[in-house]
Amino acid sequence: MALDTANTISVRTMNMIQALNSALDVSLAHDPDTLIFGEDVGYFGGVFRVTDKLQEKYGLTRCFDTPISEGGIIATAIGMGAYGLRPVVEIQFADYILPAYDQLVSEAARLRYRSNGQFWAPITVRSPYGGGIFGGQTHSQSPEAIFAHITGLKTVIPSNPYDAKGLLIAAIECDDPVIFLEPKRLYNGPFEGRPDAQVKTWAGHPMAEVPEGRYTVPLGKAATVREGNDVTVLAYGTMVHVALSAIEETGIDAELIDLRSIVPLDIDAIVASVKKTGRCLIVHEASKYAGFGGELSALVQERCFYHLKSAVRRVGGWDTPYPHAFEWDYFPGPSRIVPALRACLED
Amino acid sequence: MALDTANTISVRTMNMIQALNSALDVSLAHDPDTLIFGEDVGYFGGVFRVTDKLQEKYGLTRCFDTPISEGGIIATAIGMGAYGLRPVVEIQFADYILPAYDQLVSEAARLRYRSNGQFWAPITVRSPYGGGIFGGQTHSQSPEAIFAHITGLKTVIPSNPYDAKGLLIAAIECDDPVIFLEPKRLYNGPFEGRPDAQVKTWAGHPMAEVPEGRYTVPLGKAATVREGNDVTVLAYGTMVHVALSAIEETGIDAELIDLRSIVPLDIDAIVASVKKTGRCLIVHEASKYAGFGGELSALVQERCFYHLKSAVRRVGGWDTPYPHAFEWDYFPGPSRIVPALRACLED
Amino acid sequence: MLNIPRLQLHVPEPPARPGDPVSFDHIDIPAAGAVRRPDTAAREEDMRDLPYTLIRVLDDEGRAVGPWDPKLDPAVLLKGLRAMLMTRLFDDRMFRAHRQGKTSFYMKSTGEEAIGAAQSLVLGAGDMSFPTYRMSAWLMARDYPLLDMVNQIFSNADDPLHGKQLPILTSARDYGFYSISGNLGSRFGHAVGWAMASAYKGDDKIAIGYVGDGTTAEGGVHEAMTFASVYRAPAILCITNNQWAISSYSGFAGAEATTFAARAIAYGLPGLRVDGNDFLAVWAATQWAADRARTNHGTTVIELFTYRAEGHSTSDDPTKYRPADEASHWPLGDPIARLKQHLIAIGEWDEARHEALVAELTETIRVAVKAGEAVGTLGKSKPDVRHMFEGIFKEPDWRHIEQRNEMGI
Amino acid sequence: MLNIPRLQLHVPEPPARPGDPVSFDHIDIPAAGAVRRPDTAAREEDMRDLPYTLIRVLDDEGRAVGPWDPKLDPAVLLKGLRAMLMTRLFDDRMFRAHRQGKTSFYMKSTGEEAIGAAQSLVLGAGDMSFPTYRMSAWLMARDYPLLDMVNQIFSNADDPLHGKQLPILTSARDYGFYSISGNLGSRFGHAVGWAMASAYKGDDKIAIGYVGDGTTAEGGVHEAMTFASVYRAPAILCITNNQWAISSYSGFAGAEATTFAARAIAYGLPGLRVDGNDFLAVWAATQWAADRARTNHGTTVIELFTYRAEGHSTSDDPTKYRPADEASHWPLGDPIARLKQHLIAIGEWDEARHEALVAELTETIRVAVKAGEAVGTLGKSKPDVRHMFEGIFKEPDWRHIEQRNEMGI
Ligand SMILES: Cc1ncc(C[n+]2csc(CCOP(=O)(O)OP(=O)(O)O)c2C)c(N)n1
Ligand SMILES: Cc1ncc(C[n+]2csc(CCOP(=O)(O)OP(=O)(O)O)c2C)c(N)n1
Ligand SMILES: [Mg+2]
Ligand SMILES: [Mg+2]
Repeated sequence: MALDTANTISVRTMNMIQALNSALDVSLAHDPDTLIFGEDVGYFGGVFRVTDKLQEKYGLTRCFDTPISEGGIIATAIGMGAYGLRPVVEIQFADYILPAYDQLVSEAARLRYRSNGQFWAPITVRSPYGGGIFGGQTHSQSPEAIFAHITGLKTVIPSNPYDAKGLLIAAIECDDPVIFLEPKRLYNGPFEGRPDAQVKTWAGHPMAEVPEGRYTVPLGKAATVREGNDVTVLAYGTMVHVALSAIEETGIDAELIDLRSIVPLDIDAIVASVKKTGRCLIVHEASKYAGFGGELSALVQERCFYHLKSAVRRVGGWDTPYPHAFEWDYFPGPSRIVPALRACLED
Repeated sequence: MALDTANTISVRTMNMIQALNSALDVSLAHDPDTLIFGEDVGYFGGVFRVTDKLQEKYGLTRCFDTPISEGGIIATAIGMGAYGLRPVVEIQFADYILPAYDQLVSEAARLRYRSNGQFWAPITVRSPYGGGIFGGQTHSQSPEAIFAHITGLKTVIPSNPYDAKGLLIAAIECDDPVIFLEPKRLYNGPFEGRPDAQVKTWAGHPMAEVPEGRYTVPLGKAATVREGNDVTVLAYGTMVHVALSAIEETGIDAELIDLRSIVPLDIDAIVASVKKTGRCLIVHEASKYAGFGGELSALVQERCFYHLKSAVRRVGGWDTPYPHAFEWDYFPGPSRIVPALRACLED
Repeated sequence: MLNIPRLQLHVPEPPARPGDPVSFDHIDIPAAGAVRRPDTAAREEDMRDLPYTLIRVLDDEGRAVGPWDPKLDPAVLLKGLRAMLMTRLFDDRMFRAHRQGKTSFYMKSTGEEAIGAAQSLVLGAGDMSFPTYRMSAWLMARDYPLLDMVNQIFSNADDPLHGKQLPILTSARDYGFYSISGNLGSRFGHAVGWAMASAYKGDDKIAIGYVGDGTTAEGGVHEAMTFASVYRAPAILCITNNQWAISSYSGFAGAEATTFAARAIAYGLPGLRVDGNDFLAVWAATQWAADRARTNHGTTVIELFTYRAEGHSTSDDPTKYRPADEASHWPLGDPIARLKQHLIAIGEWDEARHEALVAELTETIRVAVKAGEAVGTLGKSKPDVRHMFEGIFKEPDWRHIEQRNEMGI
Repeated sequence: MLNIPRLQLHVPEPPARPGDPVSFDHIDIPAAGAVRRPDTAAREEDMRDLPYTLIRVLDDEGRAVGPWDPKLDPAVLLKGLRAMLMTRLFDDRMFRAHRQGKTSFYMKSTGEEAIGAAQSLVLGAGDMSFPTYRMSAWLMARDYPLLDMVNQIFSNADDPLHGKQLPILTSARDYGFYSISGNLGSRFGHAVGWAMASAYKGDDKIAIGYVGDGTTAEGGVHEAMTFASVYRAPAILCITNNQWAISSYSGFAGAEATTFAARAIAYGLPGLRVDGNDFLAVWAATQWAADRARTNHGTTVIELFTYRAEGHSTSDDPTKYRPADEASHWPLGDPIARLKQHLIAIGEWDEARHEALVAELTETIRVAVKAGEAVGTLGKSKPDVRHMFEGIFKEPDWRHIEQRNEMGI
């Protein structure tokens, strides 16, 4: 990670919302061509308050509301990007990104290629995603797989305030289109997938110590959250915390890797770890079938076949729509991860 | 497959376009609540002529043109489905299905679930897909992975005229929303992935002998195209023919399975075959990364780990947009499948 | 650069933010009774003035005036009043239930009750509405069982949707109430498709669809209006302009530039602009459009001009982005108070009866809530978890069976 | 059932199908010069008549008449004529090249050349067009190198887009020509975003976007027009109504019900309806809209009424769905013939000079095609295959590097 030391002397405890807000603040201050728009992000500061006070600080044209039109938001951002601006847009919930899917896939992802480099779309699309907040079918989904498959899009998913800020600044400064999925269940605190446990805040968490100034966390570098020798656990977003908690429950000496971005993927880190441990468990919140875990499983198996001591396993959401009342039955919490971890070792 | 013997006495050689046309003809004749619409499908009979003469035969309201609005086409079909009709719509190219992605995912796929069975969308969405016709970026793509991941959608991909007709009738009669992807490169003849070879027609191909009347091929049953003992090859659509040709080139005793539908997936057929052969190669035309091959690889590995003698391999399109002039460099033809097959056996 | 002022990006701003004085003087409100009522078979090109005015029937004294007066039987008016009041009281009770942790989420339709109530009574049992989440009054007017509603809101074991959907995102086929989607842009499209199906079958059913002012910006809304125009669908497409979309004022949907009813003109459809807080005006305009649709004259677009008197949902605090007293200045008043005033003016109602009705409905609600609480509230009771795996497809596939087995259920 | 006729589904049908007699009598064509020209700062509400008429400058004798006459220098007219002719001749040559197997695909703009030619000359070097595949005249008017065009069409080693895109789906940033998308619905949105960026920066550049009549039905078109209205983007949004979308006549986009220019009214934008085969009318309307945009008065919508004189593309045979002689009946004529007639009428041109120009351009094209053929035609030559892995991201990631290695390149 590249720290801009002059600006980062002061470090503050931030939750993920504050860290993301700080990333946006830093980016607006740093580059007059960066601007923010989306539904309710202006005066109000966003339904999750991530853009709080930015309109007040930078003025009406640098952080503003939009029509309720996700396709229009992305199309406009692409046009601005082609002009030379660096738009950062918010889609209120990742479930609502789908009306803009054509713009993201056929336009943002392909503009540089099809124009042979004459035009490109340096846009960042932030969107709260994932479940755990009783949001029901359309405020809970995890659509990362449908972006990962699209050549030309980068997809980033932070799991803590420090990474969130550094990755968001890196995404904004990146000249490629980036889908930036924010695990909404982590906004206010780490979540271990145990809904009955006491709610935690970020206070006291080492990754909540966030420099005030500009720094980046590079896209495509995974983080080893916990070193271990017996099994590699691959996760991102909320599931990093859930997996960690499950690992601790079992006492297994697992190595936990937080992918941080699924495109670009830190394939070297994954392969090195699985070659060391010989076992691998993949965890994501999205429905399992044709989810990103399939790709991870295939890559691990293709590259580490002779090192594998047991089958690569996946734990994911069930293959159902996100069911409001059955949130904790659907959610792949520790009660599903623990037996999978054990099974990896028992084989 | 269920043959309606009374109607199927006469069998005719059909190419895939004729077989699909016949399926639509049979369905319109059979059920007054079935109707067809889409861009240019009415008077003109579709840009690939799949709906040829149906307007003339059944009248203006049973097969008609639409505004150029894929989202509108699907939304309208869902509303009609909720009323009790069985709309069969055409999206002119699968690349142009993306503007309707939200309607398919958030609406068609979820209507039955979220209304607890009060409403459902018995719609069939036909769309020519895949490359091999020098169609460039937006007339060549294979988007099946982004449908396979969506709980509530079925995705069917025929590889020959007989299946095309029987599967399409089954899809139309199915009470769930079905994405029906037609490998456009197979419309007029089987294609072995050798663009320099002489163009073949369907004439003489056993699967081009198609009954005139109504019959169905059930969704979710794979077909074993070639039995073999040394390696299982999983494919669908165009790649069934390409894989077969590659297998023949190598002389390897491979078992080739045509999946026919990827949701529902014939997991039993896959597992039985891989347990027998101990090796598996997955072939699809879509870009490899986070493609449906990842899911297949993961499933095979999870369910056959102790039977695997070598790594499950994948051959797919490169992780680039579909590049017009480099079609045959991008396309996963025999020259890429043959070494992968050999590698499966060499390990 | 040319020798002219530089370009500037215009970003809309509402007339008032928290702390600012409130005024609705910029809004032009014609007198009740002033707008002409064309024949239901009139040609669109002869009605292009209507999107720019406001159809009103009730005047300031509560009298029904002008050509749009539907001259309703007082019994119908009372039915409407009852449905509106029930909605208002139920909303308040459920909002409290949310604060008490009994439900995950709730949305009120305060100030907009005339719309669902009147339209539910105008349309027939075979017709279908494609509602928003602010249309409970439709169900109230059709005597949807309150307990079913409570059970869904509490997501308890008796939730009629078996826990699959959020509270308030109801589905009630037998009451002409299509499944509400969480995604905003789809309702018009489904309504138009449904209406086209009725025409295809040669039936006589029509569809009525709804979007909010904010939602008009979605592409799907335009696509649906295009289909409605091209195929002359027997539909009514309503834009409920309550002037806010969460924190964004209607200028972000285009209201600075023109009216929402004017959208109709783009498609050659008639567009009516109606006082949405006037039960009689809503009734009359809807009936006009329904007659037109049923006689093969196609789709009418209706802008229902109203004001969202409360927050967007239980997750929202509107004083953060608009003056706290804005609602009280809204010149078109409270639809319930206005219908009540009319009923009193025509001698069919009085304060005492009104109070008695409030008491009766409050008690009905209390009983239903009690019964729902007895089944259980959020987290304390839930539908059988096996329902999670049902209704994905008509029949489950192996994944659902395996996963159910894995859960041991 | 009610005692009224049953509902019927209306499905549009064009006035004539193959074999039917052709008539354009249903089309109302006002006389040249008849339409008023408002001030460029006029309010939208004072211009709601314009979408229903047709701005024309050239009369039947080739004279320029009325308030929209742009009074252009003959040199400019000649430049326009040259660009239009070049487009026509080049299209014919490339169509033949397709039949000869030298390219995979081609699309002509026959009959629509006035649009690209006039607008390219009205707008400045810093402005940006967001074109369709029928806008080659824009490039011709700006002297885009013919050989580059040929090389892309032949997908050969010198293809300026390195083989990544179809023929005709060009991209030419330096010529104010944005990358053409295969997906129809996106162009307006990108144009509006680009224009908003210019306003955001306080620059003086404007954007001009295009969709066809058929494409107006896409949701993205509506979303873009909404954004254009809300933020007053300095843009011109053109709807090229050539009456056909492949085999579907414009009734399937709503033309039975109203004009495409009337879409503007929905957003409170001015809408001009223009004779698209009249170089002077296209020029004048575009200049009006450009002046309006550059002076912070926001977006204008222009319907360019024309006729697609040939098939949709090389994959299409229009005699399958419309009368073979329909084009010859089109009452607004051929834009090239009309401008030529005007130039002759004002004494700036004659048949001999015209013939000489045709000969000159034909030779220029011949030379360019020859040069392109020398590089190679489809399948005989192609760009270095390593380009396949470039420009996906700014920098390749490990997948692209591995895959290139796997190919051994
Ligand atoms: C596609 C989509 N985008 C965004 C949202 C989030 N959202 C829910 S309600 C709402 C505001 C809707 O405003 P309006 O249409 O005016 O209806 P109102 O709430 O005023 O009745 C928004 C933005 C959503 N549900 N769906
Ligand atoms: C999203 C999308 N849907 C469908 C198509 C296929 N298609 C290509 S051109 C065309 C017709 C367009 O008609 P129009 O907008 O009138 O333009 P014109 O060809 O007449 O210039 C269609 C349907 C496409 N390219 N993109
Ligand atoms: Mg609203
Ligand atoms: Mg057209």
